Amino acid sequence: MPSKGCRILEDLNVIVQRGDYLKSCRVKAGRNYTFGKKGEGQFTINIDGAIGCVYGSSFKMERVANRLFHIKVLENNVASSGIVTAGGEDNRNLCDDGSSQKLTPEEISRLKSSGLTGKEVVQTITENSMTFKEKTVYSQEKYVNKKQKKYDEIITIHRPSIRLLSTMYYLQDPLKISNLRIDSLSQLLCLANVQSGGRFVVFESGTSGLVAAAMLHRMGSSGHLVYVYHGNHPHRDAIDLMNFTTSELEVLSFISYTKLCEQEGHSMLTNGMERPSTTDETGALSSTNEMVFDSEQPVEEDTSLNENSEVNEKESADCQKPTKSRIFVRKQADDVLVSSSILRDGVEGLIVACRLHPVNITVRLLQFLKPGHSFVVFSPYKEPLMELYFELKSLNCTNLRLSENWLRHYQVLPQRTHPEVNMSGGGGYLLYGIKISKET
Amino acid sequence: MPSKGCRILEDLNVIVQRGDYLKSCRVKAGRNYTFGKKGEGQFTINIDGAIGCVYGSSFKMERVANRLFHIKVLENNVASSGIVTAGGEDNRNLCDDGSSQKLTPEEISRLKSSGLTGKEVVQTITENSMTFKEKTVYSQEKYVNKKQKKYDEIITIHRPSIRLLSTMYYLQDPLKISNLRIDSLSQLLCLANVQSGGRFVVFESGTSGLVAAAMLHRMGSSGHLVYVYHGNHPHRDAIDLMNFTTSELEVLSFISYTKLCEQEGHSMLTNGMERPSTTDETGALSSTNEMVFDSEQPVEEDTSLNENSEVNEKESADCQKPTKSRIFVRKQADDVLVSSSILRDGVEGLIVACRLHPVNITVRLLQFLKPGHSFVVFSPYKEPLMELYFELKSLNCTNLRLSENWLRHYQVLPQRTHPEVNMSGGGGYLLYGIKISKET
Amino acid sequence: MSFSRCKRLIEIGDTVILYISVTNIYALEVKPTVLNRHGKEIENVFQTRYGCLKITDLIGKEFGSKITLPKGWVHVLYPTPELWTITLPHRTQILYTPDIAMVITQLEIGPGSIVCEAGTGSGSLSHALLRAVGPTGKLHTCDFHKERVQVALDEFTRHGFSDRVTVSHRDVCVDGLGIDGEADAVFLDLPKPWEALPHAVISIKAEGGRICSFSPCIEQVCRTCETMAALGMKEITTLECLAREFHVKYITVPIIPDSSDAAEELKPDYNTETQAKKMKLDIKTSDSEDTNSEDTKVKEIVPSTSKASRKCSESKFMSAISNLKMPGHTGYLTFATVPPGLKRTC
Amino acid sequence: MSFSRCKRLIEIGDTVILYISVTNIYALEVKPTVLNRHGKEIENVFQTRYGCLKITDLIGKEFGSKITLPKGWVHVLYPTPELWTITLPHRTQILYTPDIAMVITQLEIGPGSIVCEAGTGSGSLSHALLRAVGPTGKLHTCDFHKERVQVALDEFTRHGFSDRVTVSHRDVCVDGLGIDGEADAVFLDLPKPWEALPHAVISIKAEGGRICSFSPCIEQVCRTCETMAALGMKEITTLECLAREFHVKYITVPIIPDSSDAAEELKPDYNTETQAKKMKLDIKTSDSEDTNSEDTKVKEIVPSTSKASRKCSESKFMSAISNLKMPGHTGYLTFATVPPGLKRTC
Repeated sequence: MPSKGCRILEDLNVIVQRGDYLKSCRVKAGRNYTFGKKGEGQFTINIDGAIGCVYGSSFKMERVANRLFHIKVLENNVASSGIVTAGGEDNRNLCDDGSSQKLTPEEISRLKSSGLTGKEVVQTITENSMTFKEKTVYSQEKYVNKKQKKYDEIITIHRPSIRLLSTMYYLQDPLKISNLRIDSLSQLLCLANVQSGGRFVVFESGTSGLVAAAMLHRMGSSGHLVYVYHGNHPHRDAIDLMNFTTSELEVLSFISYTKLCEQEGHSMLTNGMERPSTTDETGALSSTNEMVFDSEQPVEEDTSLNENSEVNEKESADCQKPTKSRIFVRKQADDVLVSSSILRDGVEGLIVACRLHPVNITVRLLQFLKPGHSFVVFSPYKEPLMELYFELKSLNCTNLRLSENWLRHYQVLPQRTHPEVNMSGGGGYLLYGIKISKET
Repeated sequence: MPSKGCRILEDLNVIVQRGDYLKSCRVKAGRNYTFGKKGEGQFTINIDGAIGCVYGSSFKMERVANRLFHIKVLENNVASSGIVTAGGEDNRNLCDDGSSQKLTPEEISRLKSSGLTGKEVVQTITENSMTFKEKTVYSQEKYVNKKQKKYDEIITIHRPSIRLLSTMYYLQDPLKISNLRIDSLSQLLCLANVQSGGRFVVFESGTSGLVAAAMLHRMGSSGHLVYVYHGNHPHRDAIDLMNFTTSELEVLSFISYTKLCEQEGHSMLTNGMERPSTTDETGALSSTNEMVFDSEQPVEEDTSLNENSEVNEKESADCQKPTKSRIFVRKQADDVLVSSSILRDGVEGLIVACRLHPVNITVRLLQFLKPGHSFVVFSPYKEPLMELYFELKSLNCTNLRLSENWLRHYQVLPQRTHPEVNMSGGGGYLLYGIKISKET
Repeated sequence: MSFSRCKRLIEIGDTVILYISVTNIYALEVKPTVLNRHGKEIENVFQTRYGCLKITDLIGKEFGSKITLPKGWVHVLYPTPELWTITLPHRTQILYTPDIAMVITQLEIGPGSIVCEAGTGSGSLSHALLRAVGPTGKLHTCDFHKERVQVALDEFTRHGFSDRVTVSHRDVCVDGLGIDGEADAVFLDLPKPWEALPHAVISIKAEGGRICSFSPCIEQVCRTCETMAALGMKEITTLECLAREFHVKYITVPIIPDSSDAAEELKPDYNTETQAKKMKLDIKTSDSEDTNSEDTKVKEIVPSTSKASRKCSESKFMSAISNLKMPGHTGYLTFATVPPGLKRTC
Repeated sequence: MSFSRCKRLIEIGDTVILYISVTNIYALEVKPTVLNRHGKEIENVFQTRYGCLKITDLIGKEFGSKITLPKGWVHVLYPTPELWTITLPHRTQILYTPDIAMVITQLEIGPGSIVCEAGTGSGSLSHALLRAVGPTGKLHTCDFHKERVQVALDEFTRHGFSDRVTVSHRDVCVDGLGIDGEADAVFLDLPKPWEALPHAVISIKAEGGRICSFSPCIEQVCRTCETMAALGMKEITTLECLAREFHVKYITVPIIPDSSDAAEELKPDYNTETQAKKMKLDIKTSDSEDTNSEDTKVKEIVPSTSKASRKCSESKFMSAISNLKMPGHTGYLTFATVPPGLKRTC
């Protein structure tokens, strides 16, 4: 990866990780951020202590008020050991009748607000568990890990990456990204042969801009990516979180699907292989679309998806909503011109990722793909892709394949290795193939 | 399991196992049986040596002619070790250009026909492999196991069981049993609450009678099972292979789906809950159906499926096709009467397993199921079950669930444990639920 | 009450299954009164989201019938080991139906079989084993946890299985299974199954039998397989069974217009937020779905072709959607055959 | 020829993909002549089931075009790392696209990245890594097998990647990766990855980076994870990726008649044998399916509603049928983060 500067600085987006929990935020000195699910899992931190630190650093949360923490960089992370001692041989004498914990829920709650560290809280809880000492070492460790995770006071601040964003969205709500799990996303990119210097087109909707963001990342600052969107404006949440530079964003141009259909009528896009021009109007490019690509005016509507997340940032008085600042490299009208020109000359890869019915979209965009090159379509449902399969069979396509992925995570611990007890049952479906020339 | 006699005797069916290969046969003294796929995997044995031995005994194959073996009971089976010696550290010096085996395929073939034991053949082959000694111990063992399996001269003779029959059919050709894999079969039996003393109905087609056989096994000699079949005769291959006693078979009665529909018109089957009688004919029960249930006349047509297996028994001159002897406990007309009577009084479980469209069959048979009880439908395709799902939703059914199984086998070896490299991608789909009373 | 004998009407003492929704299913014992926390006998009432159910109201009702409650209705079903498995009180981790079904087939259990089980746990597998061995068979189940042994025995008795079960309190790794050369099959669900394997062999009939060990961790499996091979067992196989459940529903996805004049149809409220919410209904498992709303839904899902053809902007299709969260692992099942005449050492 | 730069027409020296059918895909180098086994230069001809293809006939053809052969036709496609993966000459076990795709995302590789790979093997993953690092990045790949190193280097050069690759012959467990504090990511596919892990840490930049280890056996994974944790790596995750491919087709299943008078329609030839054979066509993967017949099949599968309504005895539907035999395991992928400033010890 190009070394863009490896320090956490103001106005950059970062990913905050605490245990399994991931959340993005934009660094602003003096600001407090609320993380976690509403209720006792929620916490507010001031991340001033991270400014200037290297990405990937871990920090200890230090309580400064009831639920407000400051963070202090950790030199060496400490493993969570020292609580598990000699346990019972097995659980034969264990009688789990719900009364084994001497502390009441209220007492535990008070304990957590008392300023003790996570480790101390866990220690107190286990000391008060009558059954803890009778549990097997195995059960004890399981118990401690569960508790410790809950009260863990270490956070790590990461540079946003497609890996982290993809994981974050899927954990927060798979529907934010139409079930596009990291394995499906990864295959989209490979199967469409996305690379630096290439020319690509993506149709993306309902996936928070994650596909375009991932394509941009794989392209560096070289090549062309046309993002065809549906509705009033493109979804670009993930693009904005990636801290792309202007030169990286110059690769990207937007065009709405409606405009694309119009343009095609205007013959601007026909590249000789497809139907000839029949109309003559070419002007008034930016008149029908409401969207204003202007770096001074953040597109507020687009943040709506993000605001739906589990975190209710308004609840915490001292936590303000960070204003987004987006980089727009050209005006909308110019974007349409750039996009049209790239499509007219043909692209080397096509990706469609949406919950919308993919048949007409794919068939239309396929005309811009150069023969011999690959396309990939993602859908959270199998049935529309089956329909598309038959549609494409009768067009000029070859090596058509429909697939689904299994992704299984493992717990790897000494003598306790097994697949995770829960797995994701739905990561979406892929239909991919290669365009071939029309008969000559 | 009831101890039916634990010795291999004439006129009983047995399952012969050699490595992963399974094949059923009927024991006849003096007869030779050809097993294995055509070509070099094929072998002919005389199993007289097994008569009187305990089921589950292993035997050594002893060559008496070119491809004919006699078998001799083994007191203690020998593990296949002694070939793997000190190997290369890794495969860095291994150059696999296809020329590493000094023996020509012809020589190897001659070797195998020379009367050497499997172990000796493997030994000779490995000695002549220039790369064998340079392989890692891991690769060596893999190689030896592969070779040894191929030339292994040990067979085991088992009592037929649903486990072995199910595995055998699926290995021979999953289509013999419409992809009904052992996990799906097992769930059919559990989900329909099949048990001794119960009253059940099964519609089965294209699954070699495996479902009815499995139900009979779970019922012992107590209860009633109505087997509704489609076409000229029921598929009962698996039933015949299970060596059921007459008392076990008395539980079972057959009726054709066509006859069932007729009977229903004749009001014989309506049990009060369903449409009232409208016609009056009740006679001529056995006139319309060609099938003759007669213990003297084996139903030859039904064996056709079995004859399609990989083994071409006619090829081998000294191997005669064993004549099947079937037990028929009553005449066809009586079977229809018994079946009608059982259905009229209601059953406590319903299973439908076929590749046919399941909607009309299931809806029709559901009327015989007592309210509060379970039904399960198996299909190799998901789509007909989705249709059935909606159909049943609008009828009196609850707790409807559609599911599919994953079945994964593991290689468990010291330091070399992993899931098998290939797995079955299709074990079929199950739709199950519970019938509830009509509104009163 | 017996799980194994069918009857039409509910009586006092029966165990019945109360079906409220796909994720709300309960097993109830039909007892007119219960003791409250002060030890006083009070009327037995079960609270549901549709209001109270007086247990006495169930008496005389048909299995499979609908019970009307103040704010809706529920169904009362016949108990089966499978429904018991999803409703039983968890005293331990339990086995579920895909594994249970496989165990019974692989162990070749049928009426008359003699089976040993260690440990009893919450009795989830035990019920299926008891059904399988039938009235002529026997299940010898044991657990090292004394309290669980008593609770299990009471449960089996209430469920009508007392004729075919023994429950004993023992540590099989030390004391063995208490059965010598009698069993057709042995099932082990123990932290260290390899310690119990020599005892398992002793319990098996001289003519041979089948053994299964269930373990969640692969290290346990490795050690088990090694011991099985060392003891001379055959056909050693390890496998994993996972059931993937689908939600069957009609899905509607928008077809975006291709003609440029259709662009005006894009209303500003047709935004991603409503789309995402709509989708949530589609993809997410409808955990809160209940019998009552299920019935009303059936009416909704009839394809309205007229609407679809009018707007020409959506596609409706049947889909079987897999649960987003599905079981990823229960345990590994290892099966083996004890061949006839295997030398028994312990 | 370059995998990374697009062109329209085929020239001498290009690597092209010849698509004959779903299971018959080949990578060819466009060379007019080859040496025969006697060292004599002869015309380069590729044999297909549709007859001979003279390689010189490809020159000047467009990528994506159809090449007519005596008995049919084939397609000539642009090479991608994914097509290379399914056509390359196997010198070792290789990684396939589902794993490769996951590795690249999880290692966060993009243009400009510096990546180490051990071992090179057959170069399946290498091609995808070379595409990902782009012209501004670098792949340092090494293998302990001397011959493979040379073959791989030749291949990378022919494929236009010589600007961004180094291939070296070394045993990384002993000699390390030969890179010190420069790499963004390290990929290990070694029998004993734990021995190479301390070297991997040394090769990673001071500001941190990502590591992946691929192992087929769980015991290797256990030891790797243990070593990773001991070395202070973070975010240690083990996962498994499996792709399940479907055959999409129209399936016809019989609907058996319900009315008794329809019974006469049952002709004696409508027996199980023909039924089983018909089904074989449906369920079995059509491995022998080729481009030519695929096209003709499209015409067959148009639903013939007239026929269906006439006999009322079959149901036709679209189905996606999973291959009966699918990959059950490739290997476990273990990922970890080397945090910034991690102490390097070796």
